[in-house]
Amino acid sequence: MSIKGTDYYTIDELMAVCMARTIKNGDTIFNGVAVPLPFTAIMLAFKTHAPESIFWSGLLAGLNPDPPFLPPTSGDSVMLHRANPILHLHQIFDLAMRGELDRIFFSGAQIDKYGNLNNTLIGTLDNIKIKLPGGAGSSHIGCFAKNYTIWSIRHDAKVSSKGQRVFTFVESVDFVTTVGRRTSTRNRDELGLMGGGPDCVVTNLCTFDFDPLTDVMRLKTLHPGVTVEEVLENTGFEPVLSDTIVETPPPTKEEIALIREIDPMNTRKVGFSRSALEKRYDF
Amino acid sequence: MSIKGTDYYTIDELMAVCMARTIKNGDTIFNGVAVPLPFTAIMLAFKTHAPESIFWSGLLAGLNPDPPFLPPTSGDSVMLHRANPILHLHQIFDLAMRGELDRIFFSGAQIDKYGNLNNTLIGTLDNIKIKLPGGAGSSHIGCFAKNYTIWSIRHDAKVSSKGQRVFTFVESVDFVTTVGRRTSTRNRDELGLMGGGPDCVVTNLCTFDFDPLTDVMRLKTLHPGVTVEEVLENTGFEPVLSDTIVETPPPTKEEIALIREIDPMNTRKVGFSRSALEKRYDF
Amino acid sequence: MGIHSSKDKVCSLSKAVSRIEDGSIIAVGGNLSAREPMAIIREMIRQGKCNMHSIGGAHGVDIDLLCAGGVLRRVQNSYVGFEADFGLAPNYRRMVQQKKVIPKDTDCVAVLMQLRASVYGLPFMPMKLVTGTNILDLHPEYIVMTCPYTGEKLSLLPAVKPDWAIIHAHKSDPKGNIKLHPPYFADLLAIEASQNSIVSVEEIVSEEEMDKIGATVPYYEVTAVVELPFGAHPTSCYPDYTYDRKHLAEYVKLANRGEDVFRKEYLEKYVFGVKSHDEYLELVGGHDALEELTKWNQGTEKWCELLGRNL
Amino acid sequence: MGIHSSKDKVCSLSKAVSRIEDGSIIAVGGNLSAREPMAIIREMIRQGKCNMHSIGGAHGVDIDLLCAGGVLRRVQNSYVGFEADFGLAPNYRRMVQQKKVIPKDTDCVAVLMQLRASVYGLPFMPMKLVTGTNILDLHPEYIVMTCPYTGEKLSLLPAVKPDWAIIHAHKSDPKGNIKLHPPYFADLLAIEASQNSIVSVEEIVSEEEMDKIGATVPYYEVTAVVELPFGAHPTSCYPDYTYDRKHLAEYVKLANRGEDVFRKEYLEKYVFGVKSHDEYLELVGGHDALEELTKWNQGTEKWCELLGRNL
Repeated sequence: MSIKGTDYYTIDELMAVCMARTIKNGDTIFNGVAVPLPFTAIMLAFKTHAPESIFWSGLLAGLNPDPPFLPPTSGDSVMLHRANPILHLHQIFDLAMRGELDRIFFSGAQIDKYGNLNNTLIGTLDNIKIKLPGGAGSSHIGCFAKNYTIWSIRHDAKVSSKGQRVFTFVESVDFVTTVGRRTSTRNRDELGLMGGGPDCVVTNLCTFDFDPLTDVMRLKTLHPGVTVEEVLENTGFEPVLSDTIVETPPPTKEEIALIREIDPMNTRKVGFSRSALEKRYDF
Repeated sequence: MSIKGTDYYTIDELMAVCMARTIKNGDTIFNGVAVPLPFTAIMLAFKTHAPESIFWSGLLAGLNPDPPFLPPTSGDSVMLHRANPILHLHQIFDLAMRGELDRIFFSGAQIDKYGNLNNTLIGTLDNIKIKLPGGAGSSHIGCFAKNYTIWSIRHDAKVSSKGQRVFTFVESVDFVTTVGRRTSTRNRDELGLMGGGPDCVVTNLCTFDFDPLTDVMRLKTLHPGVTVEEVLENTGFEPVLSDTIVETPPPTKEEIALIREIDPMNTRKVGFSRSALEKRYDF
Repeated sequence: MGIHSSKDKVCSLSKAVSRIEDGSIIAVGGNLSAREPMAIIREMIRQGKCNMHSIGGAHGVDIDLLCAGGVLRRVQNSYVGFEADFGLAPNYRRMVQQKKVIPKDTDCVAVLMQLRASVYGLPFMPMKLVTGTNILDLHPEYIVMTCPYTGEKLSLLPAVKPDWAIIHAHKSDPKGNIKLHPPYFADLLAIEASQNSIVSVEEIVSEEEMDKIGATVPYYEVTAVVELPFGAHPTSCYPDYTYDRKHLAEYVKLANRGEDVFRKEYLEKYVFGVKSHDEYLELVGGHDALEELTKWNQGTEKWCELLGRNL
Repeated sequence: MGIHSSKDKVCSLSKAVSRIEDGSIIAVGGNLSAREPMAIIREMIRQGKCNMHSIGGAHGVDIDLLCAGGVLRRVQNSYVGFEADFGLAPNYRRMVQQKKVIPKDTDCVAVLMQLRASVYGLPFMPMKLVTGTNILDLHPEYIVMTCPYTGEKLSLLPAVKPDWAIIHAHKSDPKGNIKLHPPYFADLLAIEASQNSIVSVEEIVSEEEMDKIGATVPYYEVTAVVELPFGAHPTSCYPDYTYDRKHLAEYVKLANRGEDVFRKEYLEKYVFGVKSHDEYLELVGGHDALEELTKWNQGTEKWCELLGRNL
């Protein structure tokens, strides 16, 4: 099989592959708002190792769509292409409340060591410095879903106008929009939550799982060229270091070709820095 | 206007007219199972004094149908003719739970003086002599609906095989399927019920309303040729006698013509005795 | 509920029905005289299923026949009968009176709310207060709660999660996507609330065809589909065919003549006496008689004639 | 909810909007970039509506513009933004940070359950336990209950009954029967839960025509209908037209330049600067520009071009 133009891959594509691999065949999968990268991953899983998975086209609630391209807004009806039936949105939320949603993808403006996510505000409720858009359905579905995959394309530590380093991955979030593996005092069982919470994290630098003892993120694989030090520098907390940190298993050429077919408009690249996107990884 | 064949009317037609008159223009009206007579009444009201009423075609849940005939089973899709939209059945139940259902029609194998209805069983729970079909939605909707009209085509006192007189209108029912104006100990307010319960009764002999003080059925009008004594003989409790018992206001020729147009198959006549149907009332 | 992710749902009638365990809670689709899964029901009887518990709204010949066939032990329906037309449900009535079937009479709204609780993953649903009736004597599981917001009293109804929804529908594809035409009755809710669903259909169409017509129920809610044209007979399946009022009249007449007569003249003939659904269709008149039931849409006169024919 | 039995629902935009009282709870239809009732929203701003409280799911320019126009005091939505494409909602963000708008951030599931409570006539809905998040700090009205059946803990969410649902749909008839094409988002629920509903539509058709195409929402749930072709612009109204990504880009750019710039260059121009919806349509490009948005269905290439055009 000759696959044109697939002699390299880029960070968005590597992330999509890593995210796709968190899906098991037969999983029920939902993804809501602001979705190019997770949707690329879901479509990829569906077209490779997880053909019996079940997923809905975001808030449009079409079943197993096969869109010719991924739109810049997840509210666009191209996400209903070949979907059948088109459900009512509440049918998916009900399914999640029944404990039948296997996996969902969540990101966060802040992400703490336990996988708690903040998409609500920076600052405090009394003094909001940045009002973020909100968590959509992540606050409640995060309590119900069997597991969720955390993803972030901003695993970095920008320097603010005041000269401070501002992390996405922080010791603790300003506001818990979506609960992770535990709060500071109680784990999910103690909280009485139905779902299992986050079990894996895919960033632009690396992938984590969680240390079963402490529920803290555990560094598992490094993307090509990334060092442990680089991860630690860009992480506002001290992650657990796995005994065997390896390089992130590379994508296959077929996976990369599929990704480019799934998302010909490259909407999955939105939000990445130009320099990150310009870096080409060889197979 | 020349109206063919309408120089007389029969008991089923008189009852349909009386039942129709319990509907106010703009009322929301539902009627479920076993429905020829109430449906005749509802269609008649809609085509005469209550054109802005809202009603659903029974358990098929079509809005404001205009069927070319009334079928022998209320599950038949002729009841969806010209209905638009066809709703989900639960939308009507929800509306009733919101307190937005103005009127519904209920009958009973036994009916007591307070309007409690029995459609569940004759005998006791431990010793069921006759298992009746059940109340469909009447048990709960009877708690919620603003008001309901009781109707019965069996206002009589048949003599059983043991020589006992068996009443439809009884002192107290064997089993309360649908609660009336009150139980023996508490009225609806004391029970905490949302809806107002029955406010009128249409039978093959007469019409009742309810005495506001005692909540007991109060004889209001007598159908042509019926006497107070005949009503009392066929009623297993002592109804309140209104100060001014009058003859039931007759139907108009137009009403009768409409009824025959609404129900050309005469399904409304099912269940009446032959002798009752043969009796012709002049205008 | 229950996620049935397999994409091959097509099944034989006997194999599909063999999966239903004795003692199951079943939600039977359709309503009164309409779109009841009668072919599945006949197969359940043939396979000797027993001790089941039905939950549902206003039904007729389906529940009555399940009683006669010894399948049901508890009937938690809001209505079982033949309306004004043919009156009481003779087998249901007889078996309840003989204490062979336990009546758990319920209300249409209760069924709705109890199935909703299952759909929403909840142990119960609250409901505006119901009281003053003896239906509550049959349902000690209802609890009265004082609302912490308003102080008003509410009734709590526990979730009912059927093990099986048993449905007759118009079309499916091989994956199990289902096309259902209105009226839906409580079928969509029953499928969503049930752990498993068997759906018999008039026709299995290709996935491409289903994409064109648009499904009503997603395939992952469906355990098995069985192609059974006229599978609702003697009930209707509009717009395909109306109900067979003549057959129902015969049914009720035989049932009213007692258990033995009904067993010998109805069950032995129409249920045990046939090896397949096709044989049943031959027995009830075959092609010509069934074709006649499809002619309701030729006009009001024909429709009237079919529904009103002199019995 | 609310029964609107009148059979004459057709209304002018200004008259329909004049009925919405200041301080109302409003449920805005559509979602993110899709089928939001933008023409009604612009009229609400023109009429100086204020102090309102929105309840809903994931939205974008609709809520942001309502904030900028001074209409909203409380925003109980689960998301307000422009996703990865254009980022944060500038006016919403600014006004929240300036404490002019009170954020009552909620969750899509909470909205569903709280509207359901209203539809079912209940003071609250139970829900599987939600805890561990600061969303609960914003919602002290949630109560934890121990289930009397299972002993598990459940969250109770009080009913939210919007005073007005504000919806853009495809078609209505003069009675107010509404035809809505999927995706429905939460619109059907919003209409059922709200005391009143204003629905703007692409086209008012005859009752006969509506009978043919089949309504989605019964007329008695609708208070007023207003015919406003392209009434969702700059959001989409599939299958009629896609969204105007170029206009949204301009919107966000101006909004990011601060309150004064946005007022002067956007509000004064597109909202206060027009006397009618027709004038607005002229201003955003008139017939040719709008016609272009309808061409998404000419094929993937055209669709891509419309959505991806270089800004």
